[in-house]
Amino acid sequence: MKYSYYPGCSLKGQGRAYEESLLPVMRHLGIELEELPDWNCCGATAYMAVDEGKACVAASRNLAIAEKAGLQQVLAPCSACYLVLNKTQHLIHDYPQIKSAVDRAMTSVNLKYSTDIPVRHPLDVLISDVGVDAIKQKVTHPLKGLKVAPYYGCQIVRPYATFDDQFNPTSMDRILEALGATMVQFPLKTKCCGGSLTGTLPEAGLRLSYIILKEAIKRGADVIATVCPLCLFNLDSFHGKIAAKWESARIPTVYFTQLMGLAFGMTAKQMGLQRGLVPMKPLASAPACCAARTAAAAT
Amino acid sequence: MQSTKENIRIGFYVCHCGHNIAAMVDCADVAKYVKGLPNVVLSRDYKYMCSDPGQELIQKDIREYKLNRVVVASCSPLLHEHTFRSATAAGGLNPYYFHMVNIREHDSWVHTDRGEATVKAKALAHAAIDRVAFHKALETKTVKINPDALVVGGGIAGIHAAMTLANAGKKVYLVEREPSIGGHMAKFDKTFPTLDCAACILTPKMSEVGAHPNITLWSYSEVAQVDGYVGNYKVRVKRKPRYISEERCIGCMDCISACVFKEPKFEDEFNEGLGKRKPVYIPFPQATPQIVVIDPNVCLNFKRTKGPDGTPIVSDRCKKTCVEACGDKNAIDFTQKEEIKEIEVGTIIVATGFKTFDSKRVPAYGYGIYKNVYTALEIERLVNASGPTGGEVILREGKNPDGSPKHPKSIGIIHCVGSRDKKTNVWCSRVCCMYSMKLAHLLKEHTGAEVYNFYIDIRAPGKGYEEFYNKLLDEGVHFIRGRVGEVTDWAMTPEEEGKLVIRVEDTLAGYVRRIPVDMVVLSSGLEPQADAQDVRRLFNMSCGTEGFFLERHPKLAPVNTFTDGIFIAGACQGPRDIPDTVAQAGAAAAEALVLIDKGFVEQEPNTAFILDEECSGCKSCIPLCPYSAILYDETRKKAHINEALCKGCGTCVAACPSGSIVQNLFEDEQIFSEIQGVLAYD
Amino acid sequence: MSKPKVAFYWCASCGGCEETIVDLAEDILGIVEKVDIVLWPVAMDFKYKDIEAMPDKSIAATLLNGAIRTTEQEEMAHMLRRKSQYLIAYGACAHLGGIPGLSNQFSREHMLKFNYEDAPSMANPKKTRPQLKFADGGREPTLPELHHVVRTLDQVVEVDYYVPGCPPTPKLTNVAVTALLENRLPPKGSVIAPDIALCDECPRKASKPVNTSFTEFKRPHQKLMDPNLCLLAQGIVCMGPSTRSGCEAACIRGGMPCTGCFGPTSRVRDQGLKILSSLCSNVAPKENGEIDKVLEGIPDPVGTFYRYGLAKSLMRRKVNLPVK
Amino acid sequence: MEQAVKDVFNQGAARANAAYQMGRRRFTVEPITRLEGHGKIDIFLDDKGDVERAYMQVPELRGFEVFSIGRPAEDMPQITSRICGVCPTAHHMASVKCLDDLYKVEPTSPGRKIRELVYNGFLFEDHALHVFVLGGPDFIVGPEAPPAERNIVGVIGKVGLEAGKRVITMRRRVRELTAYFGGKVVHPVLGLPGGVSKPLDPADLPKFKQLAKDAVEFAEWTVDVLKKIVLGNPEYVKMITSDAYTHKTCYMGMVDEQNRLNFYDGKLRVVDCNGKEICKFTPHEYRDYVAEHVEPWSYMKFTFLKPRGWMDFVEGPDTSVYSVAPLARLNAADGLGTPKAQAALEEFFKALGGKPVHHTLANHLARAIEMIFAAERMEQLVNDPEITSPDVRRIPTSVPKEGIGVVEAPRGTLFHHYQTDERGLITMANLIVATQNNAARIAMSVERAAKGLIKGGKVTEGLLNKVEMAFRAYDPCLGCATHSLPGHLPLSVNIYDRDRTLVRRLEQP
Amino acid sequence: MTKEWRPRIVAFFCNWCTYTAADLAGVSRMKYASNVRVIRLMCSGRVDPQFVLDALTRGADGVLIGGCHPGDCHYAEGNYKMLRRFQLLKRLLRDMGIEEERVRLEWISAAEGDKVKAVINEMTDQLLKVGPLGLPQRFEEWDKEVTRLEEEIRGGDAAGAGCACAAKLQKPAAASKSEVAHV
Repeated sequence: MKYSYYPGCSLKGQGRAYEESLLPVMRHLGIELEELPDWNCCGATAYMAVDEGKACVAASRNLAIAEKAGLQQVLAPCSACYLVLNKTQHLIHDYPQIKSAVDRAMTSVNLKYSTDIPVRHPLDVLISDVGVDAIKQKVTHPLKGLKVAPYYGCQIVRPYATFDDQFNPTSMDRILEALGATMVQFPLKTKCCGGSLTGTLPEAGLRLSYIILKEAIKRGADVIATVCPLCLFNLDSFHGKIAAKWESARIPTVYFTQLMGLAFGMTAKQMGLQRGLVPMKPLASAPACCAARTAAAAT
Repeated sequence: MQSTKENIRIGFYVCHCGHNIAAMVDCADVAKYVKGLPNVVLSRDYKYMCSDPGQELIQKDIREYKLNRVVVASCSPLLHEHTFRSATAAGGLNPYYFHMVNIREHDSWVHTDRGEATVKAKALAHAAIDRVAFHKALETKTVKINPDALVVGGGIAGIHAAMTLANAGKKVYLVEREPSIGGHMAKFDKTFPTLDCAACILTPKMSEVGAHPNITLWSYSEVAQVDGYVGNYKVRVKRKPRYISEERCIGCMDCISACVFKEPKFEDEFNEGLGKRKPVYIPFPQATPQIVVIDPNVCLNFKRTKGPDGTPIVSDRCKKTCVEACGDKNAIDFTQKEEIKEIEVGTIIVATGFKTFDSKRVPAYGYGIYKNVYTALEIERLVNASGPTGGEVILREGKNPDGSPKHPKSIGIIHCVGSRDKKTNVWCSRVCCMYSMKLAHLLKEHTGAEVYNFYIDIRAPGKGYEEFYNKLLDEGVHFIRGRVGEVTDWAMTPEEEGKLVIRVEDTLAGYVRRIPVDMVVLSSGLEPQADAQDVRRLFNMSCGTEGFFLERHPKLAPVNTFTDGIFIAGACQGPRDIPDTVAQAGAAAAEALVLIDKGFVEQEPNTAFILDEECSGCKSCIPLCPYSAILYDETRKKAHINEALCKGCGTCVAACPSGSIVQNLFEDEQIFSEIQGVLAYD
Repeated sequence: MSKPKVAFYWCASCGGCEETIVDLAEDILGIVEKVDIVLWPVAMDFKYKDIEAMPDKSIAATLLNGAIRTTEQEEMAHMLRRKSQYLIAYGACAHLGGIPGLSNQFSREHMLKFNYEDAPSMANPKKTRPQLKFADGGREPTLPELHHVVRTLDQVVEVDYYVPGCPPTPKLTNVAVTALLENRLPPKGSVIAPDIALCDECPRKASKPVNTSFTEFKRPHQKLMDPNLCLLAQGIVCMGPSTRSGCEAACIRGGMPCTGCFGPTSRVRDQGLKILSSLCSNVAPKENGEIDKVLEGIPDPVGTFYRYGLAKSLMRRKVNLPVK
Repeated sequence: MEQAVKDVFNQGAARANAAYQMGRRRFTVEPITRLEGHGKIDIFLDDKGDVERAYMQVPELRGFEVFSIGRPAEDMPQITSRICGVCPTAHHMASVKCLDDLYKVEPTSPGRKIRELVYNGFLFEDHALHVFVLGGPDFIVGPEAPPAERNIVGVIGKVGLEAGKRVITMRRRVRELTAYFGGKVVHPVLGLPGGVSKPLDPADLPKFKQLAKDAVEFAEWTVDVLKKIVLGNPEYVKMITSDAYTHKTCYMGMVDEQNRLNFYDGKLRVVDCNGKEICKFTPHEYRDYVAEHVEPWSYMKFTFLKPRGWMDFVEGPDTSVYSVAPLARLNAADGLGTPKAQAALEEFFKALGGKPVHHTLANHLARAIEMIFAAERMEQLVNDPEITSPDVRRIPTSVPKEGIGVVEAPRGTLFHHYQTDERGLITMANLIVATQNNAARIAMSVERAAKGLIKGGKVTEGLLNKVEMAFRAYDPCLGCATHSLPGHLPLSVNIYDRDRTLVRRLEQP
Repeated sequence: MTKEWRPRIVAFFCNWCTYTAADLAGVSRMKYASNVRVIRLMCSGRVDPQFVLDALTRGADGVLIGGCHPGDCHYAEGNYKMLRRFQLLKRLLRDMGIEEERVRLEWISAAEGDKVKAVINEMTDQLLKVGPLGLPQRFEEWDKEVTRLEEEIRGGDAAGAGCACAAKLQKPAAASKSEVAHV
């Protein structure tokens, strides 16, 4: 199985750990990822809100490049990218004016947007293409006793629920369970993490993060697993402020791919766990060295 | 060419159908055009051809103008072909000298440009004119009707249909898949809006069925195969082994109490899994027939391992206390095998009912996640005096501090679960509003709890329904208008702790509300039976896109199907409540009676026949006939068609390599001329 | 009174029809006595201008074989039509277009180009082509023009009767001629052969099982054929069921399937489509893929179903070919 | 060329065009021009009224090669037999041999023998047809006899009704042999790659043994008749050997290992006009030895010896023009493999001044001698114990690609060459047929006859017949030649004067 | 060919499914292209390939056949029979130079009025792209090479044989059968 890998800005920057864990895990599962040549901004962030047309143009260039490279599917790990790239395709279909804008722009750079290349999320690929059983087979260090709060965030299931339920997604649950972890019943799976409000309107944004952290702790989770760089940033970065404003709600948040890596016997370092601000407790099952490293990473 | 042999005189009529046709087709112009076509003696346009004056007009013209062919351009032949054929016959012509043109469903209703629609009408009319010249006088063929009838499904619809036929003195076979008849209605506690007890009104009917001399009741059985045609169906019924001899069991139920399992420990289907039963059981007290069943999957006397054909094998592992208890009645027979019964009936009523929507498909409502989320049907059992809790409403989860079972103090009823929802089912299930309010009433009555209804609209379009709604408002049941977003156990406030929170946008109040409750009831919608598609094929019926059986005509033939002699009743045709179901079942029975009492049915003479002299005996046609109507005469070395068996599909005609088979009403020349006709006018 | 005048003529044909007439053997002498043959290019000498000089309808009957392919053939057909009381399309080519009709699937240019340029044995560096009019030092020998479309006789002139077959059997020829001489004529437009499919007189008719359906089609060279079993029952495509009888199943007696030279019965408009309908209906599988696999056994439907009848088929000719 | 002459030419040409156009317009509506459709000779006179140039033209083309494309190869024997109803069996056989080669399958020995039996039978009856019905009458009835008598009826008159009946009966019986195996005699169906579709039922053998025996007698009788009538008549001999009917060209024929004639199989041998072998090649090499030339004034293609290149219509030891058919075959072979035929052959050469014989009209006699040979071969084959074996077919297994098949048709060497895709559907078909091989020599014969006989613009019926005889002797099959027209050639002669206006038109069917 | 050419489609609909679906489309007031002419048959199994070609040779630009979904045939298997014919017919048409868009087989159940609409509109669009088939016109075009000559020969004399060609095509091969045949 081969996919065109569209990292987007996050996975090269703040969300580096996501890429560091995603790539080896995928490789380990026999999935080939080829980074999209000369990719550009997905058009998320402010764009979409300010000028949909321009946002679509930006996004469609990536898809046009993939098309030109003859690639069949695009893998977009970042929820924002995933959403915007999909949304672009819908808009191009529904709004002729946007389509013409895109066409004009593409021809000016000798590109062509003709087909809709499926834009897929790692969860989708892992569940649909790889399958839980295949994942189970790769597990060498089951995450026994690790209680995980599965947190999906909003963007990968709304508005387009292509591979999972909009309100109660379970794909990550099923994967993590396959790793041997225990899922806590977590009703806030797809609640808002605060998004960019944490920056623009902290009192509102942080409250939302706080709610999620607190609920996870309340339900006895050791760690929150997420799929979105922004979510992770919000949940991991403001513990000081949150403690000051309400109460301490320190619980580590990690990318689900990092947990997968650990279960596959990869080291915490390889999985970039040291980048987390709230350290994750060593795993019972993890090999000594690995446990040590997790601890090290924690400090 | 026929037209030269015989002097053809065609009368043509184009119908305005009020504005239905006239608005989009210039009928006068069509009439004018047709007037100019060969063999056309007169050509009229008229407001309503199907009206009496319209039909009389045809008869009059036939006599006055010596017409020998009639063409009417109006609606679909599926609607009025028969009407006009009769008119033609009344005019003294053979009815098959008539041909019909569909310029309403196929033209005026589907096009937007009057010019184009008129052109099309002309072309279609032209085709009919060309075609009708080749029509021949035909004898309508009649088929005798076997007076016995089959009713499939023992719900209230099936029960009522069977009773109606039986009381009319007809022999009826009633086939029910479950061990007992009664269907969904048997599970209900009360019925809306009158709140009379379902059991009280149903049970008598059930036992009547069980006892009726004209009714052969086969429960725990399924129809396996249907062959034949209207009036002469051959049906094979599969009777599943219940390991009890129906003849000898008297329903004393000693065996049940004697079972080696002292306590019931297996999930009880009838009570929606809320209760338990033993391996030998009777579904519910009023079950009909009053005959116990043994569940081989749990009965100790059967190995856990199954035989090659999947059926459990008898092994004598059990003490068989039940057999002792049964004593010399010895009704228990562990060797019972599945058997196939063959019956011959003339008419069939399909009343296979519905299934409720699986609420797990809307995870946001937490069914299967939160124990205290219930389906409406579970509540029916819960509030039912003969239910698992004897009518006491207790929560699945949570106990009072003193450890006693907990009663809900607040209840939320969510409407339209799996109805009016693009993500699941788009249709309205029609009964939910009413049964939700019924349950609201009953729950309040049983528990005194605060009851909230979350609805999109309240649909109460029946006799006494709106009044029932008002009654509930008076009773203080809360109605909150808005589609519920989610049911969650995530408490944001101390008072929400330990409760289920229903998040909903109250569209009347205009803000999002969080309403904590102890119990959530999901008013799940109605769906076609899981195996509706198989049943459909079995009886050669059609299904709507949503999967409910398709009636022949939504208004004029609501209980008929496209297969003559097969009728539908009840919720298998679409969601409906008990009164409607019973009414429809009666209608279906009446339709069947029409056939039975008439004794015969006239059939389209569109059968095929072989030109004997021309047949070379190549045998190409013989394997093609699904009804083995084509036989090979070994002595004459030619094929010939048994008209009685031929159903007139025409497949053999199209496949005869030497063009030596003819299908009445669809002769090659007729179709060729029709093709020429539709293309003649541009 | 004088003996009835009879004419034989050929157009785009192979001469096999002539041979058949010669094959009347002894009978020919009998016929020669009864009639006065005024035109028979193959075996006797004539002056065409004499024919031209004859009054219209003065020839009792003309048996014309061959398809119509050139201006000359067409004009000759018209002339003979005018001179004859009865014009009889004799043989598959005149009746259905015959084998030459197969070229209706290709363009004239394609044909000329291959013949004069592309054929592997060609030595024609200058790409010379035969010229309708060729100036050679002022001398201008001329050639007639080929039509783009090969036609049956009745697509060019009115035809009274048809004697089918490639070639027709002496027996049927006899029937036809005798019918003419004894003036026992069938309705105009009749095909002088039984109006029933070949199976009727096929020696293997009885051997066909009533439930014959096809799980594969074999081509004759792929299978040692049972000499007594119906060929269709052996999965060999046989045109018999859709072909007029009258040949006494000659090819089948020769161990090979019928190829349909007698054309369809009067009740069929397009022989090829009818046999297609019949064969396909009896193909066993139900899935597109598997159906196609079975039908691979008929790699060239046009050539197989229209071996003789393409010019007479509903489409007559590959529809997207040029006429310029 | 001098300017003056050029001018004269051009004026002439201009006037010719005008006249032609008029004439054309006039003629198109007159059916008299129709017979152009059957091959014609245009003779152009110079101002002295002598022949300047004569064109023998064949005016149609059916293009079998092209419409064979896409057809299943196994159908080709039946499709190509429709090239000519006079010699369908020849095309059928060449095609079947082509299929053997295409599928690389060797026919079973009985299969091959049945093919040879049918083929020799066919050759026999076809020759008989020509001797008694088509070409022969010229001699048997006599070249000077009125045309209306020069046909089968005339022949019967000459040799007697009994003999006539004998001819007809003999042909019929031999043709029944073909029908026995091929279903029908015109366009038989027996041929399949790897053998034939039908074995010989032992019960029927005696019938065919008798037939072969009678055939031999009949052939000998035929030779006697011709000898008596032709060689017995000094006038004929003079005519036969006269210059007007003599051409020194090369000759081609199929021979076995001992260079003896074989109709069905073998290598092709070409000798020059002195009887010296120029080349000997297998069918697969045909493209290296045979090539086709196009003249703008005829649809017929003219084959020539490729190694020598096309050198126009010339004769002599170095010419690339060669001929085929009976005379050529006897010239090209070192003898016949059967006693009676061999004897007749030797007598033939003796009578006509030794090998090779260049006299076109000698073809008639040569044809009769081949009849003996064919009949004797039949006799050998029906007496072969294997002939009744049921093992008449071998199923091909290899993937088809390309095949070439050659036989000696009555009218000369016949080449079939197919290429197919892996499903055995034709992608290319090339056919070189008997009369094409003779085309060049026929054209020469015609012009020679015309030039030799037309002087000072005087044209007579007798001339026309003589001209006709010039190529009738070849028994040319233009049907084969252009795959368009049947057996025998009706002929018209148009004579144009110096001004290119049609001065005389003579027809002969 | 008129200015704004509209493709002409002849449709053969099974009485039990597609024809009823077309009625349903009507009852539901769906709107679709008006250039389709429906001919009602009892079963798609009745569709003789001759009908398809006859329609095309008489001027249809496309032919649409509507039958019941596999397994749903009112007569058990008529639709399969049609499917099998269709598979080979497609190839035959291709070999005769007819674009595959022109002949189409669709499974449409009695409930799928919307599919009737969708298919007809889609097919109309496709045919607009492919362009007219216009066989009658093509036949005329072909027959110029003979009709021209006709006139020339007639040259006044009416005795000439009636014009053959395209017109001839319309009448069945032989009017009736022969008595002689049976002697």
